[in-house]
Amino acid sequence: MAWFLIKRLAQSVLVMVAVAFLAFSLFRFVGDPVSQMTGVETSVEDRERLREELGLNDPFALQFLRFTGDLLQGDFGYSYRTRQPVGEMILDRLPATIELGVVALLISLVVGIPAGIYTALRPKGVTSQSVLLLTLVGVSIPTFVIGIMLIFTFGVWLNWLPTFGRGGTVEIGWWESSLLRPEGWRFLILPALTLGVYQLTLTMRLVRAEMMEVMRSDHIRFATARGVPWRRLHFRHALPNTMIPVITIIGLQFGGVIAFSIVTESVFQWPGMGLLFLESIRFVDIPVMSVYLVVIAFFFVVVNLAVDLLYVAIDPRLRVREAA
Amino acid sequence: MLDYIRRREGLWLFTRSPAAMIAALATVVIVGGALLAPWIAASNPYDLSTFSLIDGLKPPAWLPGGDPEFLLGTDDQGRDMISSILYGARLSLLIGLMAMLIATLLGVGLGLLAGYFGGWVDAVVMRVADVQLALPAILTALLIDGIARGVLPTALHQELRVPVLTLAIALSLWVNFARTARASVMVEKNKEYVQAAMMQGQHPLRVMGVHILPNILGPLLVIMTVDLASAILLEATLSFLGIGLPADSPSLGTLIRIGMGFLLSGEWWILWVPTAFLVALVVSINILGDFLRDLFNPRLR
Amino acid sequence: MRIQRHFRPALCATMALGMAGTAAAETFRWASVTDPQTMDPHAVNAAPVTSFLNNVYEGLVRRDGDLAIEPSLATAWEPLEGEDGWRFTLREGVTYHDGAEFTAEDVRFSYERAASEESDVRSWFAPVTEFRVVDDYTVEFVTDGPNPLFPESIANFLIMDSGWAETNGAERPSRDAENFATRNANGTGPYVLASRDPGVETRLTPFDGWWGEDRGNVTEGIFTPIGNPSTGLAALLSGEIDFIEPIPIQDVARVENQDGFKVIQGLETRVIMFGFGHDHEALLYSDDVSGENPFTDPQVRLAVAHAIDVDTINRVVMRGTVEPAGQLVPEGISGYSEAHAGRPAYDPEQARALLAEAGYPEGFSFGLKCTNDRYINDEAVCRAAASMLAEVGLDAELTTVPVRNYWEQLRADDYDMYLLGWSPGTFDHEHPIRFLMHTQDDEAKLGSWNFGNFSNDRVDELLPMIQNELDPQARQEMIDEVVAIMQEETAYVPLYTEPLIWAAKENVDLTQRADNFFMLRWVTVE
Amino acid sequence: MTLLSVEDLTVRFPSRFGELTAVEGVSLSIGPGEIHGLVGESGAGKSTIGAAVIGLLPHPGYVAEGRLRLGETDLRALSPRAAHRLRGDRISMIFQDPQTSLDPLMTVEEQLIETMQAHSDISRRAARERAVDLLEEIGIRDAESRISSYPHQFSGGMRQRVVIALALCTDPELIIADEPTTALDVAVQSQVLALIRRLADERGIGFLLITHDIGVIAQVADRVTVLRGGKVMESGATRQVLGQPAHDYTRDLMDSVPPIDRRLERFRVPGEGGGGARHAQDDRPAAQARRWLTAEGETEPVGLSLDEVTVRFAGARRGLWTREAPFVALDGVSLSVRPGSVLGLVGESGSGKSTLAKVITGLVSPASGQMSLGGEALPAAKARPRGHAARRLIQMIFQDPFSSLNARHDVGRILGEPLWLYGLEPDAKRRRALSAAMLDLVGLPADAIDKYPHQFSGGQRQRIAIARALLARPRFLICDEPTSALDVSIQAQVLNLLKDLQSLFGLTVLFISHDLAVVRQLADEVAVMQSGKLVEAGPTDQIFERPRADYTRDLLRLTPVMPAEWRAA
Repeated sequence: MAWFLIKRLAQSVLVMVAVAFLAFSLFRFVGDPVSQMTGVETSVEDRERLREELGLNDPFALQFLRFTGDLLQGDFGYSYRTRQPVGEMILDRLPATIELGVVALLISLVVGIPAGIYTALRPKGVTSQSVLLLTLVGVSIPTFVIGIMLIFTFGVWLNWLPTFGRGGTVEIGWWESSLLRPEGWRFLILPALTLGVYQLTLTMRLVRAEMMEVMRSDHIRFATARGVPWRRLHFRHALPNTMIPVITIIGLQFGGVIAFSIVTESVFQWPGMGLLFLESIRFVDIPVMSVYLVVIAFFFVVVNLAVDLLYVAIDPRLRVREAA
Repeated sequence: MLDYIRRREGLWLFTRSPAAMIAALATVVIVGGALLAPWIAASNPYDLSTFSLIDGLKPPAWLPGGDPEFLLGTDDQGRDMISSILYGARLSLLIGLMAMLIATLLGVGLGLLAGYFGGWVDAVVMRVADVQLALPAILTALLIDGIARGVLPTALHQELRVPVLTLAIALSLWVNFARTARASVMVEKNKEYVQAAMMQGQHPLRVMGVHILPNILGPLLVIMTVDLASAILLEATLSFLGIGLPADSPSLGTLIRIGMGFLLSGEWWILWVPTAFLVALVVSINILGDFLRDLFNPRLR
Repeated sequence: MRIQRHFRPALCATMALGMAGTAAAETFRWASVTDPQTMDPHAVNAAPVTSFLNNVYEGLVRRDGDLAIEPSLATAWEPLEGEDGWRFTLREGVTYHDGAEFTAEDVRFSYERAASEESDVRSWFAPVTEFRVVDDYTVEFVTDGPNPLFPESIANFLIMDSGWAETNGAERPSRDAENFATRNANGTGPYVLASRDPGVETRLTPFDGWWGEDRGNVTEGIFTPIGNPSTGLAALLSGEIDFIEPIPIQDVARVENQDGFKVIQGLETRVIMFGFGHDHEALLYSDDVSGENPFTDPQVRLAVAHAIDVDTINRVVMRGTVEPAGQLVPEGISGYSEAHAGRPAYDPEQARALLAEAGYPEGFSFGLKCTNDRYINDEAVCRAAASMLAEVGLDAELTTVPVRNYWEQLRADDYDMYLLGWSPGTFDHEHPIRFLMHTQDDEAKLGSWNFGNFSNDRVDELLPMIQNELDPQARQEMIDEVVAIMQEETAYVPLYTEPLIWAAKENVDLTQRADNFFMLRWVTVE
Repeated sequence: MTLLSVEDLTVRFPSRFGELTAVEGVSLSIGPGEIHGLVGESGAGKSTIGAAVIGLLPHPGYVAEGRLRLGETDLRALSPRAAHRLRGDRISMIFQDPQTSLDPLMTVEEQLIETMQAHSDISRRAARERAVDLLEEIGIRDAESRISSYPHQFSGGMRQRVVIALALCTDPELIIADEPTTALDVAVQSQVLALIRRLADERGIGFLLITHDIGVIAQVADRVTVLRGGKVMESGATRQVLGQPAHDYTRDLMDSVPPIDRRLERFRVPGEGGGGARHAQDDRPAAQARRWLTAEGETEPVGLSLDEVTVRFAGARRGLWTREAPFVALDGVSLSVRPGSVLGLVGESGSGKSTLAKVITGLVSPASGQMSLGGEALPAAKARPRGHAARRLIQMIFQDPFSSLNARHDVGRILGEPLWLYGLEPDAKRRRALSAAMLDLVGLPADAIDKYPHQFSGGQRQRIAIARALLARPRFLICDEPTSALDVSIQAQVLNLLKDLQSLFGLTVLFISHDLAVVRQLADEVAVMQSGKLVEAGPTDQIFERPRADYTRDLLRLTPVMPAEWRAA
């Protein structure tokens, strides 16, 4: 097991290095930061001088080495646009994105898992069939359309919920949290729903498929033949066995949450990393974009390591080696 | 793959599933309309001389101010909505299909290699897949677009906008195929018909292509369907974020992005007509994917 | 949020007092597309920054609601006698937000800061050869020639406290890393920067010690950038914000018809025009013309002007919000040529005739390059224009590019014809002549946005004369001559003046300035 | 007294082709302490009867007619709730595969306790005590501590004991055992069967023992019911039915069962004839195939010998520098197959039989050792070039006829492949003709060539596999458990075919099987393997009559067979 973890860790590091390289080389090619940093009346020599100062004329390899070296030292550089330290900018926006993502993921799990179980256990029921059809429609509507529809329904038309931004936050150290005051939740609920709906439908369909597989397995048949009460059968036998593949996929879905949080944050003007990233694209703010990419990969890697650990917790086959 | 469908049970199940039939019908109509767009559309949104600014912002025909010539109204440029949508669907489907095919080729190819050879080939392919997974599709699209922008001259890059976007979407989808193909290959590899072929000394490429591949097409076909839907949605999302196609090559996603500007202004049809169309298309494809999934999973039958 | 840590306790106390002193607290929330990227007035010369900072910092002079120059930190100014340059008499008794006193030393410091290598606004001081502090309240700028417009050109030259900047290590604008002035401000302006969360929220509170009187009743101004126009409008209509600029043209009717909201609409100073590659040897994007560039022929350029129906563009694409333009500046800007007010009429016949005369009876194809996120409905305008040009046989292959790549491509001469919007930074006709009409001259920093390098000896000759002429009458005549050349040669095809479309709640009273600067002090909430 | 009585049971499965009747008019009864065997080939409806009794018929099957009574309880009249309560309480079930019958995520203790608590009001502590006792009783040593283990921590045999304990823990009256020993090795099987017998005797539990294995029935069942196509063929006391079958079907069935104590020349297979190697008269296509196979002088038998072949599989990594000790699959195995003879290779699962086959065919690379084929050195695995002659000369017939043929290729393509691959026949038309001829030789109709594998039964597929092997014109044939997935009557046919082909073409055969009786029918010599080592080898009769190794003796002793004296009587 130790080896399993070490191996995963090594793989993670590899992934991080590769992403850092991609991040860097990618943004090496996006637009020209200098023309963004300067105003209308800056002369050509001034631009060239700035280019030189920023090291944009250095060889590619040198620029990359400088980039990774700085990253490792915790120096994420400075934004071309605001001149702020990128690390601080990302850190500032981090809580917003994490809270949004976590709440969306929770919505997707809290609703998706029971719905998946229900539709798996009553596959032929009218409710199940309608829920299934509904989720199909759910995965087929672009996230941004869902967001805009929610804004206009609950914000403009019913005027129940705020339409943009993140209010009612409470600061805990540097972490600004929406979760501690009802006001914060009012701002959070629409974006989280938007982001959660897509994940919800995915989770639900996945749980359903896995649950149906598990319900057909021999050990469930045996448990049925032993007269194990239905409730226990479904929740103590079928569900945990269902969760093993589901957890993997949820770990992988994290990428989806991040990707669609960019869209959601853009629609709701939610001040998270995704919005920062989009702004950075607009202004060709290369350092911010690169660091964002690295941070996302880092989270992905961490979440998937956590998933591996969760496996070990759930599955005794990984926990204990063959005895006897 | 085809003999699967050819078999009576496939057809029989199909006729028993109204959802699948409706979805298939809708898909056929939409794809047909998109294919035939140059012949059935009233105007060509790429040809500036076939529409006129004078006709701009006409509502659908049944509304006051509507013009029967433009059944679903016109946009701010005077383009017939139906024509725009047909051409848009054409582009969306083209991008979706091409992206899906590229992803299939790439993913299945790498998955086959990884599953068949194992060892370091497997390790390399799966690490690359990990990196790919760590970067959400939107970021991948940016990467490809960015590199293309850097490497290609501007004019060429503009020309290659569609291929570049297609490639970007394809690259964000291939992992799915690779993982599925790899898992299937690892199962198939130990089946005796493969062992027989290996034992006979057949070339690995032949074993993979002639023997294994046809046997793992079932699950791949399901992913192809689902990923076609994802690709179309992804294109729409990228276009919405403004990193997809420019407005002069209006895919469904671009049309929705343009329509978003008219959400409140009263010209709702510019937004909702293409949106409804996109959703109908994607829902249909997804229903078909679901149907195929059930078909290929004998245990679910 | 974070900024409060950096503030001194004394300042917090001032703020608290300010809050308590006001009878009815009026919180005013407003939104715009872009966040000012820095709070440093000399680091970035971009409209969102200067516009916002004019609420916090002040210049020697400022512009009133009609863009006319009026005294600000300088109470009076006059040309120097015996040499070229200007003398400014400074206002006495002005203090900064932190209590420090405003003196001529601050002007010197700010001048040196703004004219430094690191500054993005140093071009304003290109003509300045010497700066002198005469006494605590008098300063002199010596220029390399008579410079009648110098006071106008430094309306956005904002004065920073030398002591504050030195204490906090912000003596120079920062290029790569941020410095203290990036997120903090200490000006003499009517509002204090109370907190700043870049990209999210910036709060302003009234400065009790402000010298001026002309200030509305806002007790707290909260600015939020909202990038997505639909979201922004939704925020206004749901009542979460009081004011937003700009709103999309197509939503004007909707906001106007909604109870409790209004649209404030005016003309901006930006003229939208088409430019040509005058010095290109050949067309880049043509299927049928090679080895020559038809646009070098003035007749062809005039044909373009006649082919475009600006009125229809105005009616359909811009929904009647724009004013057709015939010059590089809109009416009302100083130097506008009344003598040449007309513009080529929409006349496709004439256009075809001109093309035939120029040797292109069937027209030709070429590449048109436009932005898609810079000007209002820029892409739609280009598409409309392209379809109109197609009518007369000019087959434009339209490419639209986000602005982040646009200038780069224009500088690389990657176009046959292009879209450009120009707003005269000095609100004088000399500005576009300098940047758009004069032959490219990198040394002298002239013609630097004249991408197609339109070159006319007479224009080049007239520009310095215009710059140095103190007599308004004579100056106007010279400008008229340049305009005449522009129109005769069809150096550019001006289309229209862009509108400014702001939206607010009904109970908000404010002043819209044509340069799209939003001044919080002109806001009164009823 | 009757514990379970089934009268006129009919089970139907509605399908789009109309209703399929899986079980029709079946009656049987089981008394307390009685083990009632239910025997029949696949598709006979054995398992369906079991499922109908316990009320777990797979969807959409239903009991159409008949009565099911457990003691006084009418099983068909029970509500779903009552039926579920009854399951585990009065009827339990044991499934075939102990690997998958237990919830992998739950300890054995938890599964036992939940089962007990589901049916009686018993405290956890008491339930646990009983569970421990029960495990001890059914032969799990150190049950007190082992009980808190997870299923994967038990070996296969132990796991099946746990399954039995779970079926037993509620003191049911009836246990339905559906192929309870099929997945187990001989030794474990014998123990489990003994356990079942003991439980029936000591606790008076009635068993419905469902199996395809006549030997198992003979060993433990009191009574037996023979099924075919959902109908009862014959029913009665085991000795009576098996020893003196009254019904033709039972008689044929018994004739197909290979005896372990003697070698039959051929199995008596009803209706065999029409095509096939034996009937390859000159006017049939088979004769063409036969001529082709014997042409070009490639008739000289070849021998194979292995010298000290060792195969190791790398162990799983446990740390950065450490690995588990490598698993030795073959440990210095030396054996030789005389030219033209059949060597039977016997051993339980995991003994290395199949690895040996893979080494010979070049799929697995040995760590050390030499091989030779027909006197020439036979390079191993990667050293054997793709076009090496041995690739063609050595052919293999696999165990699973459902996976050994590519489901996506039609039979013509499958059969033509070796001809094409080895360059034996460049012309596509003649390849096809030859394939058709070979089909005739193995006893399949000519139209088979255009069909796909899934259109054939297991036995037919195995014939196709044999035809494919022959079309390589092999000299050395490896048969890896070629009949273990087949019903016994089909097995008889295939074995007949193999015998014919072997003698006809002078093939050298390595015949691998876990089934001693089958090996006895075919092999000239026998080698016994255990844990990767060769235990003993020698002429067949000697091994079966006078085994030297203890292991061989145990195997022979524990294999359940029908006592010879039954037949005599």
